Amino acid sequence: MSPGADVPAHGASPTEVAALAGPEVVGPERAAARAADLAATVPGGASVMASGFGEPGTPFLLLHALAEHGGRDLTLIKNDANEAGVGVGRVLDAGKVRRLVASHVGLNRDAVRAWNDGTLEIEIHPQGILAERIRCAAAGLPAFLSDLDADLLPETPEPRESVAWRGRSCTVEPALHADVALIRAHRADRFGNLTYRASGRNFAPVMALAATRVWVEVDELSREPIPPDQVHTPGAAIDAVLVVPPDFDPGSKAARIRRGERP
Amino acid sequence: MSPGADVPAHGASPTEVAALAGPEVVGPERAAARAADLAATVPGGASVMASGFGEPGTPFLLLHALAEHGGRDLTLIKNDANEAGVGVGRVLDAGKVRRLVASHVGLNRDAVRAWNDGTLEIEIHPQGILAERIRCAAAGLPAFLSDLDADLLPETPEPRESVAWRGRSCTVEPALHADVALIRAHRADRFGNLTYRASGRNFAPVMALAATRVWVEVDELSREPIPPDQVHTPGAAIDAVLVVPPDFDPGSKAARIRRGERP
Amino acid sequence: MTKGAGPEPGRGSQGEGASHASQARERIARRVAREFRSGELVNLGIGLPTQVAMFLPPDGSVRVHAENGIVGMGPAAAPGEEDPDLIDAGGRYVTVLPGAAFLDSVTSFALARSGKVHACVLGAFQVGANGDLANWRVPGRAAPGVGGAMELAQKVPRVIVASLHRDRDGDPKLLDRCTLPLTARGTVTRIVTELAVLEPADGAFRLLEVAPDATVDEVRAVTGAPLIEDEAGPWNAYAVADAAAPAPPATKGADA
Amino acid sequence: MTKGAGPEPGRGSQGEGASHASQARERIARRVAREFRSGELVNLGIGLPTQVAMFLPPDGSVRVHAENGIVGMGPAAAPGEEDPDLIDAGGRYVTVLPGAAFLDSVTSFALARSGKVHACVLGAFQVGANGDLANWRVPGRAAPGVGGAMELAQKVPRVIVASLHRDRDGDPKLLDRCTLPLTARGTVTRIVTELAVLEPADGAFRLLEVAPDATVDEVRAVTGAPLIEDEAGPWNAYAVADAAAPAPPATKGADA
Repeated sequence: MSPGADVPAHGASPTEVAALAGPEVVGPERAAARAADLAATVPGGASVMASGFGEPGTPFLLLHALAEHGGRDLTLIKNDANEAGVGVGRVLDAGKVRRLVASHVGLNRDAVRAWNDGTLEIEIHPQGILAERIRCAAAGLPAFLSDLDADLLPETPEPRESVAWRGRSCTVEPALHADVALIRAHRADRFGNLTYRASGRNFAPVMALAATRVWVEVDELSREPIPPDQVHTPGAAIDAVLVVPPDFDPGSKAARIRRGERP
Repeated sequence: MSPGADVPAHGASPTEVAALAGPEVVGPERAAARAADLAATVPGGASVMASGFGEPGTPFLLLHALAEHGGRDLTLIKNDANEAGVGVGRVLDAGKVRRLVASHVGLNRDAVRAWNDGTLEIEIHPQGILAERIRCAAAGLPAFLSDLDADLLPETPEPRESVAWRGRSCTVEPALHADVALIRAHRADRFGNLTYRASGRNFAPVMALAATRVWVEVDELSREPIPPDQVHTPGAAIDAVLVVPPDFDPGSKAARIRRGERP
Repeated sequence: MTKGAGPEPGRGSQGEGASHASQARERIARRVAREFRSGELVNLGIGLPTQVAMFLPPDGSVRVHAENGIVGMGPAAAPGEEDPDLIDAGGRYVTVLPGAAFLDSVTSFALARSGKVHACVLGAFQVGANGDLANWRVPGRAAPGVGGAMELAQKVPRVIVASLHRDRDGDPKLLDRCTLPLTARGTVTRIVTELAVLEPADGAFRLLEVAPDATVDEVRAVTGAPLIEDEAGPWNAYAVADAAAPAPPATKGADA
Repeated sequence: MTKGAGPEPGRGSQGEGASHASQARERIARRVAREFRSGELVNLGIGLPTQVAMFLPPDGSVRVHAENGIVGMGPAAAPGEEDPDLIDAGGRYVTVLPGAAFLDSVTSFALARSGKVHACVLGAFQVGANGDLANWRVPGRAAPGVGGAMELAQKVPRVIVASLHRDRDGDPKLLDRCTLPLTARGTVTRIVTELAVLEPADGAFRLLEVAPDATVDEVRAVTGAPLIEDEAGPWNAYAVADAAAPAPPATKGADA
């Protein structure tokens, strides 16, 4: 066949196959209820990672369900703390987070205050190191070496480990795995294959492979399978797909933009 | 704007911008000559990595130019040795390779023979470790830890390094960088953004970020920029794009298929 | 079938034993195909393990992973239908099923190492009763390299060996301890041969199933380690999939 | 302009000094924009460095990298044109230029750490004459985290500081040694303030350019380390780009 064409799929109809091989797929009318049920299975003390850099890529539906129905004493891993009261902020407000692992929380005044008050433990990593630690878990590797200046790194609750290697001092950065990953994608097909949009991609592709259970919320469900060359995250990693109801309003700037208001 | 739409580009015309910001782009009529010129700049003793798993993704035009015009005593890094006389096989036949770094060379009888005769040094790594070592260079990190059983790993010319970490023995797998990367992609735009096709993707995305100079050969040049969500490798990493002439025949099975013959 | 043991996986077969070996392999492939549940992702090694794909459920519910960057691989491409960019890890021209995804090599091995590939099927030179596997190198012979075998054999949760019961010299492949260089230590979870289904059990092989035309005595005679026989059942007794898999989804593509 | 030093980058300005500070910042942004050649990939930090984008060549020939996964970022989105999925690292709604690519976070930092991002522009609390940079934490104040600053400041080949010459208390930011916690040691390659362009030179700052309305004496008076003055030239003398950059490509998007 022509090497320029899309690779055609062989055999059975996509819908039949997906029903057997794909993840649970929940439409917009049942998504909120199912998010609540899923969140209720997150036990106290669990580790949860959430995608997103600021708002884009943040799984608001799943985070708000976690705030309401999840266990307590969570270790929550997300690049930032969103803003006060939304996303990660909502989970913090619900008092369910023992430790937040992030690179920067400056846009959430509540998080900064709780940190300074000592009511919230925050573990800060340089952003690229945080991303690589999650990727390291995604790749099934134990750790990587970083040559960022060990003397300058933010202090962490557990001291960092160093090794001398080839004449330089490196920190050993261990894989960061979670019990559950909450992911936001733009589009899913019934096989759980995902694509992201614009700067909403950020941490999702690595988190999708770095957790025991992986739930994704999406803007759209594609009837047809996503062309295999265009898949950003393979559905093999995904346990549940929830289609976000169009009227879901987490109080985000994105929701305001979608309503035609100023962000 | 609607979050479902492709992200539209702002401002100037793509062609004008690409001419200033993009890599060198060479059409099919000049590609072979330019490949020869580029290969002639590869000095003796250089390290060169080439994409491909078997034939798909192998940059035959660039490898054959390297065989003819490149320096000697090369360290050549590729998953496999292709088959005798084509691709990597051509460079081996030209006597330009001091060491081949690969995961498997069984399909190239000449490579196996030269290895057994002691005329070719071959360094074997498990395939995923080889890929991760290249990625480690792409990520600008010094090394990673592997928990593959150190006692079982293929012997390497330089002994592997081990560290004890958290009660287990890990090997330290250093970043694998090269002076030049030769990449095959399916499509490029004038900014050097790339997409791969089917199983031709394999090692190319990591190699494209792991070398000082990166040259890519493609089936097609896209007049329009590749939509930014669909780019597999950003053009910022690419130094030159060569469009492979449709009649170029490296003696590959792919060329026979394209001619309608049996592979 | 138990007499002239066939060649090793991937070597092709010759002469009189060919049809016996070919039948043996088909039996093994059919039985291995019943080790998987719907929705599981399975890596199939080169050679005999590749044949397992032909006997997976035609509905595509068991997903096949190829280390060179495919999730959702389908049967071999029909002659004349080959796509030059689409091969499996053994170099065969293949197809993809609906819902497939192409990956780069690091992501492909990320799936394999992080547990997202649920099981792999590998050939074997030898298997130890301690779960050790030797399948990549024979001292004194040209060693073409290890490819992806170590990651798969060491890191995938279920490692299923698909192999003839004896090697080309008629010697047992299932031994107290492997004598050849190892690919992985203690990771084999199940072994399917033309005679039996077994699992390593701490210095012995637990016999789970005996093939229809074989006896426990026959299996014992060609196995190089003690057998634990008290849980043995008939063929398919321990199969995970409910029903034997029918013919491949599209015969035109299944030219293997 | 040299009297009431403006606020630190990213804090906004108030009262009488506002227009001075605003002019100072624009001068800095315009001058920094001339540090880059066509085809280079440049990361712009939060605050004042963000303004540099407005003065890059309108032909898009200098590519902007945003750590949250953009290569080829364009100006800010016009009001009413915001895309909720498209922000820069500072949270502004932005646009992309032709030829842009979106990346995940690990690939974005891979570019930054492996030398594919040629230069970065960062704000500063303090810069040492040894090239040290302090820009992320002040002991005793709420520290919001380091974000991507350490990777950028430590690993990108050219680190350009864009900052007012003095802090909000009127104290010099350019010092023998930084007293605040460091972001990077010895990596700053150039400093652009409203008064001067300088580079760290082993315990002193080499003065490269003096602003049109400033004198060497003025610069010396507000710099907390020795100056090397014998290579000083007029404003833009050491600019890499041939011509001052004209207005931004599309004014409707440049609401910053």
